[in-house]
Amino acid sequence: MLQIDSRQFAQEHDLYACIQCGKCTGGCPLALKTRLNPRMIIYRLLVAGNGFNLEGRDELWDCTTCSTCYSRCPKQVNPMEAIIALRSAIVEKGRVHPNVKTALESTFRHGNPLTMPREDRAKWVGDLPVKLMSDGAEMLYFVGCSPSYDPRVQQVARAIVRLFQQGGVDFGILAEEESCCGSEVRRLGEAGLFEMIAEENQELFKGYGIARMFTTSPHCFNAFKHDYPGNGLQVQHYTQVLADLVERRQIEFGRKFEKTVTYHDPCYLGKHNGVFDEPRVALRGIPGVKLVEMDRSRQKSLCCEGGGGRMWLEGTNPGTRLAQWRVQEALDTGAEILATACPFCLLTLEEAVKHLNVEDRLRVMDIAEIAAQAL
Amino acid sequence: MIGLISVNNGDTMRAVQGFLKNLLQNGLVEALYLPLQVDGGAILPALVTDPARLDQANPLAPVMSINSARAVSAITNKKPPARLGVVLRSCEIRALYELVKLQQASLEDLTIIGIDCPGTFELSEIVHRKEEFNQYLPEYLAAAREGKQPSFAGLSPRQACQMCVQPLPTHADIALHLFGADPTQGIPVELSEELAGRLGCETAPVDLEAERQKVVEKVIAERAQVRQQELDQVRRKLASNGSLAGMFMDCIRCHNCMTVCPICYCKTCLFKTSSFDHPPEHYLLAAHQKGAVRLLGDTLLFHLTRLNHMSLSCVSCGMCTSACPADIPVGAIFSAIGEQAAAAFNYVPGRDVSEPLPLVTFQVNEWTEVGEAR
Amino acid sequence: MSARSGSNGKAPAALVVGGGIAGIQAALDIADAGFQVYLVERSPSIGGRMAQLDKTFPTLDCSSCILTPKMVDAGRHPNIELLTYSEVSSVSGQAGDFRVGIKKKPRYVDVDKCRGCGLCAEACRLSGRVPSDFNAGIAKRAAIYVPFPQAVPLVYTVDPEACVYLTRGVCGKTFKCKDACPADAIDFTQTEQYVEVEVGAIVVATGFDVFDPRLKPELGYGFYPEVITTLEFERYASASGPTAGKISVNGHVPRKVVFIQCVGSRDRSLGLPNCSRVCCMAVAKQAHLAHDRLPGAEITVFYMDIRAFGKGFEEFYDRVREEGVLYRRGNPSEIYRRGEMLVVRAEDTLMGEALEVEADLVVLAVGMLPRRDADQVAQLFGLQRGTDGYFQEEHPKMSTVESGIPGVFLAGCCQGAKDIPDTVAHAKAAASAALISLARTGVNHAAN
Amino acid sequence: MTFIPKIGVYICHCGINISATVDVRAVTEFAARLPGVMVARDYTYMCSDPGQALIKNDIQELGLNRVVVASCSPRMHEPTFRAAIAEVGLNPYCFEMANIREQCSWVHPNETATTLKAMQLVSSAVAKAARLEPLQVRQVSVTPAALVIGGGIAGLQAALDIAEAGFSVTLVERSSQLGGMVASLHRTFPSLQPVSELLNPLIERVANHPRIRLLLESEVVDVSGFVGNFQVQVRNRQSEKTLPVGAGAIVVATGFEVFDARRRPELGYGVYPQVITTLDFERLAASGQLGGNGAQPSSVVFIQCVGSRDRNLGNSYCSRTCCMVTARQAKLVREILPQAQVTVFYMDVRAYGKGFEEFYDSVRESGVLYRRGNPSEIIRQGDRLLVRAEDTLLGEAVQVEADLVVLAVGMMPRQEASAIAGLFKLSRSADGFFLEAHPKLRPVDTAIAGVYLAGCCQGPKDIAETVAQARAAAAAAMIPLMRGQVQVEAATAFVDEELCAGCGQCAQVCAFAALALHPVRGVMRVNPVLCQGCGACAVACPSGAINVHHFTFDQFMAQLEALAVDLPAPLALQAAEELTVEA
Repeated sequence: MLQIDSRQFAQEHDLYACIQCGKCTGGCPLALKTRLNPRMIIYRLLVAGNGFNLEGRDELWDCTTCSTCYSRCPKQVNPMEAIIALRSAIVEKGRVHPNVKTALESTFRHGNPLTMPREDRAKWVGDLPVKLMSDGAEMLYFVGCSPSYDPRVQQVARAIVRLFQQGGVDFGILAEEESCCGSEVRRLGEAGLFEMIAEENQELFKGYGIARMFTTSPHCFNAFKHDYPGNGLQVQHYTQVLADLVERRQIEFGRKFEKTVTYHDPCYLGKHNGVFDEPRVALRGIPGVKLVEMDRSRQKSLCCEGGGGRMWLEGTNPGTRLAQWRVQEALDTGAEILATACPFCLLTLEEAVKHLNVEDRLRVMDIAEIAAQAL
Repeated sequence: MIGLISVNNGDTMRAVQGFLKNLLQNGLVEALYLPLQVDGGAILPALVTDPARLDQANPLAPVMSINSARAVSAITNKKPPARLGVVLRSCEIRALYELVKLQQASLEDLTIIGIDCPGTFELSEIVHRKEEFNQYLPEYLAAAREGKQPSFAGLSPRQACQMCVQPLPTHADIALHLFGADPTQGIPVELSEELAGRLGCETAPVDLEAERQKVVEKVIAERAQVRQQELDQVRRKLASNGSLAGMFMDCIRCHNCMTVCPICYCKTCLFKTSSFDHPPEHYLLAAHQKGAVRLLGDTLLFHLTRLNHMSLSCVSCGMCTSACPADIPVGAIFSAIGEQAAAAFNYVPGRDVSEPLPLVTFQVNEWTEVGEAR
Repeated sequence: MSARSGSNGKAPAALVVGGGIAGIQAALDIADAGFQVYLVERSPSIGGRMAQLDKTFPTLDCSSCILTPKMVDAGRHPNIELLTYSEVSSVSGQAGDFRVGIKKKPRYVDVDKCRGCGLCAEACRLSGRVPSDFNAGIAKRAAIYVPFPQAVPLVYTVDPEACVYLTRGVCGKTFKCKDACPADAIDFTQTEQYVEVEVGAIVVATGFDVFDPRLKPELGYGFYPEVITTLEFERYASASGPTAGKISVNGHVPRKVVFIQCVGSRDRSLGLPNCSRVCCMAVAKQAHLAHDRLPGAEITVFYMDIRAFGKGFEEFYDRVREEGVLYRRGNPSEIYRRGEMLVVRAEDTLMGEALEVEADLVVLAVGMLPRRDADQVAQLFGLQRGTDGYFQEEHPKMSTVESGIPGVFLAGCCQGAKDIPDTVAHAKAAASAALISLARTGVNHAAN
Repeated sequence: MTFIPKIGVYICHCGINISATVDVRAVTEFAARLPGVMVARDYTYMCSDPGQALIKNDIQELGLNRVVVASCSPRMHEPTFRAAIAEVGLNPYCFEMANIREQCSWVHPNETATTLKAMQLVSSAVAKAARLEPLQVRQVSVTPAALVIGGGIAGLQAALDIAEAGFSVTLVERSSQLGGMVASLHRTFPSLQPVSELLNPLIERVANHPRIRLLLESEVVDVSGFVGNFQVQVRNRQSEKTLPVGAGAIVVATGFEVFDARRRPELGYGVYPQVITTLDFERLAASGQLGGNGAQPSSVVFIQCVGSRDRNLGNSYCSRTCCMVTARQAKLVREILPQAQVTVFYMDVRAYGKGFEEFYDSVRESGVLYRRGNPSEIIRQGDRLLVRAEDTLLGEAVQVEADLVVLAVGMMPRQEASAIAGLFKLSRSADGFFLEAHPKLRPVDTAIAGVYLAGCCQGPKDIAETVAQARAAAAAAMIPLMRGQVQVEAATAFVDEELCAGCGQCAQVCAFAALALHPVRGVMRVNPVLCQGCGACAVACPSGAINVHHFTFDQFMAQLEALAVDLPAPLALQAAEELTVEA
């Protein structure tokens, strides 16, 4: 039995404010294809009385934590956080989802969920001359796990480095000392582990007296911004830094990138943090780029289904991943390039492109890569 | 309860007269309205206070010189002067009810004595053979007993009677039963216990109701058929080219239909006022325009106006038809049209005195605003 | 009584601020009782929001048919002085004798000469090129205009934002409007005028603004032409409106209409927690009109709670459902395009299923909010504002027209969202309060 | 001597509004040739001062006795022109208007057709003008006092306002105390203020007001008269004495009664002691002891819409207040019994008013559980109750255990409403409440001038709305009182006693109770003060015995025949003629 005191839970998460209007489920990208129904979960918690049984509620693992539900709620209830909390309730009972066990263990051991050795964390740098924080730098570039290890995403990190060095940004990295931000860990319900990670990272940052930082991934960006308890950190997503450089004409583009580009707003950048304009400013600043918008953009952006630990989870209905719908929408705009600014989006969308085998028509690129190509 | 008026040596009329005298004598009513048979054989309605005069009473005579509702209106109007008794046929009672709604008569202190109506004959046809007609009663009652259509000297009853489906004096305080009863033995009478007590009228020994029911059903069924045929025929004509104009083509504008109509209660008919007088040159103008113009005009307008004024209250007594010198089936036309109109308000003239007149009552959502009609 | 308060010069007068139905009603009541009334309206004509409506629920009376007579009455009332196209600029004194400064904006038209014939508008260079805010922007007018044909006063006004002459300093060789005017009423030399009036009581009836759905980008208003507001729908549906009652959006006649309730109401995330009170019935009425004007069209209403609380409302809601309008419980989350059609994403909370509903017309029931300039007005009269931003009444139950400032009373939607009958009742209540204080002043006047 | 019409006809161009599609000159020449017309002129703007001067001048110079203006809608300018001719001594009713703008130039594009129609409209107006009679507008002085019926919060507030404005008021209340229904409430939403704090001061002020006379335990038994001068008989139930009261205006504030929950037996009210109504709850709360039959309830269920939104009971309307009353009571239970589970079953939560939604939010957030569904029945289970319902948001049938069930009973028109309606000649709407003159713009007026509605006798309302509406009624009542006199419509109906048969059909269609049967003469009589000249009676009368001044049959017939210019014969004759043609 996976019982929780639903009344207390409802109080803690202010679920009583809910008027059952259904905007959350109405907007939920998963609700259309899986059993996930945020409104119904809240309601069942409300009517359950004291004891609510989490047994067999697998749809909880469908949530991509895209925060559409929260952004739409007229009563400022946050179904997403409720779902995350329910996940942790399950995890507390030691019911860690088999698929994620390894990821979590790896994060615990090696500071990354990808079961990669810590010492390889800075391999992506290769021949690039990158300062270490120990050498002293104005800003920390928090690279993140997949950019550090995933060969595809490593290119993004390298692109960012080239861009910012060209733009004269004084930044450094933590190399082997860097470890996972814990964003996904938290969203997989491992509240305990996350706290540990957070503390360690805080310590580390303090050690180097870091005040300002930017990240590759919107997920890390969001974690430092919201999940870390009262840190005095000034966190930016790299697109914000980039937009600033572009606007101030700090970057000299030598070449043109003459392609039609459409931009996919990552949930953790857009819906979570309202960063809609900077990526577009950056893209428009790149010579040759013709930016076209998908119908579902900005607040209406469709989640790629990569977040909320879904990189490691299939969910109750594997079916077509949302990324595939998304790619279709991108194709409809006639764009040749599907740009994004999130490692997860990059990977899931690319996978979708392969799956639909339209590689010849559409390429998925990170904004940083596009910009770098125009240098 | 059902009481019995005992009949001695087969003289039904005496028994009825006796019963009526009783009403007067023990002060149940101060005056009685009913048809008297005066010397010379004429049968005409009268108001009687002297019991002796009731030896002339002939309430059973199968003739209807006027629709008595008009007379009752005259003697009760806004407020009756005394306790009155009135002997009425069902169509007269229905007309009376409509007049009450129109505040032209009152039921206050009024005792209605109703009689089953097997049908009546055209006055014009019987006036010349009064003696013969006065002998006809027993045969008439016998016909009533079996529910056969009465026939006098090969004559059938008035068209209106042939198609009358409400021959019973419903709502009467005292109702004399002719259908299914043997009048030579006794006349069943329906009345309240209280009245029966005061009149010393004993309960009928045997139950005659069952027999009566059968007969009544038969009568009504037959007449309903006739009514249907008649009205269908009228409606066919109305639908055909010429319609109303055609139906009233032969009208001579004598206004008889209006004069005899129990419902037409206006003091002065609009058509007797100057409202429709036209300056002479107008007639000439009209003649010039069409080559010929009918004189006097306003015939159709007259009937249309009556239709819209009283057809909803028409009780199908048929006096208009009887009075029409041009043999226009006025009654049937009014019944046909009135029936449809009344149906729209599910109203039945004369059914219930408390039923409000449809045209002066307004139900919310009775009609929808133009543009929102669905 | 009448002797004291008759329209003799010295009798106490009242000021009514706002010429919507609330202001008109309050002014009429006070004037009918024999007191002088100054009715100040910011726009060129009185009439307010109600004039923009097609029909009114639940009786489906034509709105302007019932409003216009009242406007005319107010315009012609011997005790009412209309100050249209004017704004209150200063208030001093206290109950019994306020001194109120009023700014009369230049109309650039001589109101005494203009007979509202409209030749000038026809002649204007910008004729048919300036968006008409009365028609919620779905129609165009000239730079010299009357907001609507039944305007009171029926006098033309030059739109200073649009007029070529006023914006660029020159309009061809000659003024086309001036040349066209048979009454020689147009006068570009007019300037702002300031008048001061002495009044014993003030009724504030400044009304409300409607929510701008652009603040809910996921609904695509301003982005998809097929997404309109209830106010725009009124203008489409209005027989006297720009489309003469023809509902045709973006060139085609809708087959699938979706109404969405509570857009900008009951929404904490926008800081608009309150219910706007009228949208439920307005939508019911519009659903009925859509059903009526678009035979065979599929009509769906998405709602959270149907608040059919007023007299005859529930019955009307029943009727609309019985006509075949489909009510689905759920508040749509977003709208996106799929081919020709729009797709409304929502959950039908009664089925517990997320769904996509196709639509070629989406009507957003935009809520009411306090006027943008409520703060200035509040400062002018010393009014308090509630947490919801509306003017604060003295007591939510017993004194909803008292403002807390003696002699200053609230009427209509400036105190909180209301439907028309509640607004009228509230306005009459304000009139009653004002009459009482005027009667008192009257007594004092008589005394000294 | 016989009257000879001297008519002046004035055609307006209205700038180009008319002249653009109507050949005004032609119409003017046409008008000049019409019978009785002495002069016909046209002008750009007849309503302008020079335009009016034109007319006044002709009246004085040519001695015109009838005037016709062809321009816009009478709604717009009839009063303008009536005033104008009155200035030079012509009776204002000797004026007729032809609407050749809204009804002609604005709606027809084609010039010839439009001009022809304009001519017809003008000749029609002239034909009527020739038959117009001067009428006198009477002024009736007003009794400077008001009568208020009902001592509930509505009646109290209305009485207070009118008295405060300086008029004496008689307040009639059936029961022995003031306060009405509100007195039986405990607290108000959303402020949760004790009702006594609102009510008592009001009662105090009314009871001690020098201009208010209280008649407790009294009832109105007879009403006669009309606006400005009502005579009312008030009987005191104790002393059986009847007191005559004169009033210039009357405010009816007779309130409502609550729905009897026994009419929904499946809910077990009156059977299970644990089932109470929202009203019972108020007493319970006030007395401070909550908890059905003694024991503290651990589960309390509220059920909304009991007797409201229920066609089967003939109450299809919403009672407007129950949602918030329940919300308030539910919150109270949460406060008093923090351990108890509080559930509210609802269909729609109608938190429509100022601050209501916010209050509803706070109630939910206090832990009250709102479940959508209208419970179908309540059954006993041991010493507890089972509330059986569908939770429509789960789509599942549910049974909720309860120790206390509170039924939100709706509002009903009073039993005696029909009697009151009879007394004051008020109409009632389908829901049985008193009918206002117009649901939108005249919410407190009735069809009877001088009689106004306040509070829940007109329909369910909460306290704030009741107070506002009561003050609205007060304002309406003050107007005639302050003016000191009322104008009597001159265009009223009149009866031709020669023709009238006294059938009373006219009286039945009269919305203003202006017609009555003369007891002796047996004919109908019109009370010109009550009559509003609507003409319904004239239509209803089969003998054509009723006419309306200024809209008589002759005038109408003349207008119609003038309209039918292309038909040489009068309409009536036309019909007759058709007959010869058809047959």
